[in-house]
Amino acid sequence: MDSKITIKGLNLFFGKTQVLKGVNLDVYRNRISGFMGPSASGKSTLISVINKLVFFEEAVRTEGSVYIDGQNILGNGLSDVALRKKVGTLFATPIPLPRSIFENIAFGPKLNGTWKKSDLYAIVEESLTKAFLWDEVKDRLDDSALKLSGGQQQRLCLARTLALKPEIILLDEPCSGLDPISTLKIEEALAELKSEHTIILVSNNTKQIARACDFVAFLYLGELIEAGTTDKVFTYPDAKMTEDYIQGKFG
Amino acid sequence: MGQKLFGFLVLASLMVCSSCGFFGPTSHGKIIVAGSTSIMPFTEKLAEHFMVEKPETPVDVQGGGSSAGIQATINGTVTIGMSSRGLKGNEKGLNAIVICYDAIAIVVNPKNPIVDLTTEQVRDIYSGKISNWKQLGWIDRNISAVTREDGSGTRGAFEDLVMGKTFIDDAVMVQDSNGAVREVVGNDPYAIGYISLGIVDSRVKTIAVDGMSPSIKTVRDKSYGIVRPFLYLTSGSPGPQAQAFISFVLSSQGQTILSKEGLVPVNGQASF
Amino acid sequence: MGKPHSSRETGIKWLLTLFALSSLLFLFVIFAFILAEGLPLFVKVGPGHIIFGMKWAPTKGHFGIFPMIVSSFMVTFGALVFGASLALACATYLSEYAGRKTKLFLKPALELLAGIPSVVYGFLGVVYIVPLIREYLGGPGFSILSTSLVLGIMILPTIISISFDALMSVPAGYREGSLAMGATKWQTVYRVVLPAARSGILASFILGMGRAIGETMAVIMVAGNALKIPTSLLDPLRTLTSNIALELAYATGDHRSALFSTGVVLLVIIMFLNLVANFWVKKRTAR
Amino acid sequence: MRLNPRWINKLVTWALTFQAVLAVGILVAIILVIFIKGAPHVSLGFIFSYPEDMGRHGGIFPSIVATVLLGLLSLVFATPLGVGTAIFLTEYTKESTFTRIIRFGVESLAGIPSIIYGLFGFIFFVIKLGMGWSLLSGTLTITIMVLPTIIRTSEEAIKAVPNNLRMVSFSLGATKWETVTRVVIPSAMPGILTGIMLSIGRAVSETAAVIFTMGSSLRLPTSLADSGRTMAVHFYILAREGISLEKAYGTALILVMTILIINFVAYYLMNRMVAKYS
Repeated sequence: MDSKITIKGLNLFFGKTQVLKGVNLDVYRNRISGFMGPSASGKSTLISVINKLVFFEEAVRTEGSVYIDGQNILGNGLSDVALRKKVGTLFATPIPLPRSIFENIAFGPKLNGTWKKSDLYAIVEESLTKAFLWDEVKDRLDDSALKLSGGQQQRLCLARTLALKPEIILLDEPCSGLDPISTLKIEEALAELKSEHTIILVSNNTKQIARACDFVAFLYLGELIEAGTTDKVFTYPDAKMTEDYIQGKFG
Repeated sequence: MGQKLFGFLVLASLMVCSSCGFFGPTSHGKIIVAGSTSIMPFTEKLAEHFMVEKPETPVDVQGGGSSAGIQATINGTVTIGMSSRGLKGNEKGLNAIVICYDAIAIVVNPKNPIVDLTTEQVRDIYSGKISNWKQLGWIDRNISAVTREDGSGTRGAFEDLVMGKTFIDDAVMVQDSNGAVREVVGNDPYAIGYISLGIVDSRVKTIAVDGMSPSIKTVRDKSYGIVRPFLYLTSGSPGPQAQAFISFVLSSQGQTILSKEGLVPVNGQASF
Repeated sequence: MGKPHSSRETGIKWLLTLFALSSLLFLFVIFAFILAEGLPLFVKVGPGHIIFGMKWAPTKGHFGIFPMIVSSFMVTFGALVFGASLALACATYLSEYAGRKTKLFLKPALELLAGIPSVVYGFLGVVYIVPLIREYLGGPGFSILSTSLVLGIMILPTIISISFDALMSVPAGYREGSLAMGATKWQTVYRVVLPAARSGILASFILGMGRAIGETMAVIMVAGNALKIPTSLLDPLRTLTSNIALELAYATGDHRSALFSTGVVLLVIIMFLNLVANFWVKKRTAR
Repeated sequence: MRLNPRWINKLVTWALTFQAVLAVGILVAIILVIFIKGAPHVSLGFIFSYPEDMGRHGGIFPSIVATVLLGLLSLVFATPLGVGTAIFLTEYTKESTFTRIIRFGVESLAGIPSIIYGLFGFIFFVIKLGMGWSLLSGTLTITIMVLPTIIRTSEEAIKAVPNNLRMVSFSLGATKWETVTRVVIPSAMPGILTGIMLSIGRAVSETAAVIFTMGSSLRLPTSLADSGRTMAVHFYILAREGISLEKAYGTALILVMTILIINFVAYYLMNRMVAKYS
């Protein structure tokens, strides 16, 4: 099994505070990898290094390297813009742009120079279908995206990400504000998407990780405590801390 | 949106560039007349009539005051300058044409019963020596004297012809045009002012000075003393368009327009 | 893909930096030209003779603008006396006593009124205020009183609108807390709401003051423009701004320079007021 | 003697009500006077015909054109400059000495009285650059004058755009400029528009800065080098020189209506934009 993303000796500082401490990790192609850990464990920060959005924060400094397909994204080779076309991100709360459903999804393709209405329509239909939203909104694509329910909005955001055909999809606690049915729909979508994408799911809901992920990494206070297949980590965790976390003793 | 912003910018810069060529005063055959605000309203009227006859020659009339008009003529920024005062020093090099004479009328509100003042009384009112109408035989009420602002041709002429070496008092109110003075005097029963005879109307009453009322007749026979010439100025001899306009002004048609406005016509050219 | 993007982005950033710098450039050019035209006369006749000179007769070599400086402050103060108290009372009433509908309607209405050209205020002053003063109080009517009234009315919308915003942004909890302790409505307003909105109210006064001291055409229309320092409320007066506008059209040589010197003094006064205002408001809000 | 607080409360309530009614009453009276006195003199003929005899007769068509041209042209210059500056200050820099200096410059420009702009425009554009009293001189002067208004309102509006919208845009591979033009500016548009409308309003109602830069020629301006007389200037001259009170009131009414229309258009556009997607 080959790895899509390889993280080597990654340290990250906000000013003088170290938030990630020597993280080494492989993320495998066409699998769903879960990052779990209590709050302030650094799991969200870790994915914001992969899409490089972390650099919009004040006074950020990194050491080490993150390779995607063998290219170090922390080096100078790849522009942020090109990287983010490869790496799609879904945020914790659904953030639709204040425009129509259609325009939300067409936003990315338009950036890439696709302006023809029929092309865009095809992309919109395909992305919405993959996000299990097409049937619900196909008759009102010109309505404001803000009129959708929370769960629909999050699937819209997923579709918006898919419209760019990213190789990697990062999901930062995408279901934290959603009801169980919406959560289930997202998980269903992910299961189908992994054949074409490499997916990282960040969550502090251990049950969701166990349900949805093939691999799992457990972080605590910026350190990677343990990583492996979901079966292995959930049945025979190496570290006592992982076991305590899974059993809900803290976090 | 980005495209729109840039569009704005391009449009803006295009306009700047395209207009750069149009700054010259004589561009597309336009005559610019500027200077004394006393002459300005009459010139506007003359220009209206002139442009009916020669629509291909637009006349742009501006104020600015006599001194500015003289200066602009010297600099060549206007085609014709207007001055309501005589020329001094190096200004005398300009070609000056008297288009008519104007009397400066002393005016009061129609409710004011006074009909006659001496030059000395007018001077005393403006120097602050006489400050109450009672001193002139009317009611016990302060006089609201109104003058023009420093630099105005009308004020210059008034100072020369009436005030002599005496300063106008600081308590005297100041307005910046003949019309504004007329407006104040027309509304205030206790006011006194001086304006061009040409713009006197029923809102104000002229006062005889030293027994003489200002009128075309008294100006012509020189019995009314507060009179000044209205001058058109050109730098060197006027160009064909300017000459056409000046000829129109001096023609009987132009002079009739001026005399209808209460000014005293002249005939022919005079030098200053 | 990466390169063309980044070079375009750099270009845009430079362009925007230039745009931002343009404001500074304009400020600099304005100062440079006003000073270049106005300062030589200060050197020539001495700043004391201009700033503290009592006689203005620029065609005869007198360039004193002290009476105008005094007059400018007098009418500005007068405008605040009329305008500020009335506006604050109005804003207080509207934010604390008036109903929701009135408030909703009010904001755009005030913005509209703030947009009425100042010459309209001046004209109505000439037509309605000046004759009344002349008839019932004496004098020519063109006076500090009429000017202050016109300016006071003119700055009403500005002050009401901004102090209204300040009062509305006081948290409702403050009022409820005070009322719950048995204070009357007025005690609540006077002891709690007004102090809490202090810096905003102050800012509105300063803005109103700026408008009043900078107003030109409306003042020319109602002030009478006499050169003497007024000694009674019914005396006419000339402000710094109206001095410039009255004579600029005619002025040449030293006379024009003197008008720019007037502009320099006006600029210095305005800058000083702005600095004080900024300092004061910031200090108050910081506390 | 101690007054009963309840009595004071009642008294003050009455006093405040009285003052509020007085203040609003004065302002309403101003509008009413202009409408009542102006309406009989306003007609289509008044709007579309040329003035005769210095404005004593005829209409104000050239003044309307001059006003519209001045308002729109100054926006053409001021909008990109102002919005660009606001974008620079909010999106392209962090707070630093540099931005503080620029903000100081903007604040200072905002505090300068219009007559100083008139003085400056007169000496710089009219005389030094030789543009004469012209539409261009007036436009450039007004551009500088309204710039701070546009910068400040745009900056407020841009700052109010939630940061996560920017993050979404970046995460979808947009560059900074794409994010600004496709996400930030559309979201901030209602605020930016308010600033623009305020600026047109200022250009339309300004007198002091316009009269010394654009002159007061009554002819219809047909090029940027032409002088022109805006409605506010025309009103000022009509009223001040007592040329015609009727025409003055008529002009004042058109002027106030113009400002009213600008306000309404601004509110309409703003509401439409806000209503569309929320």
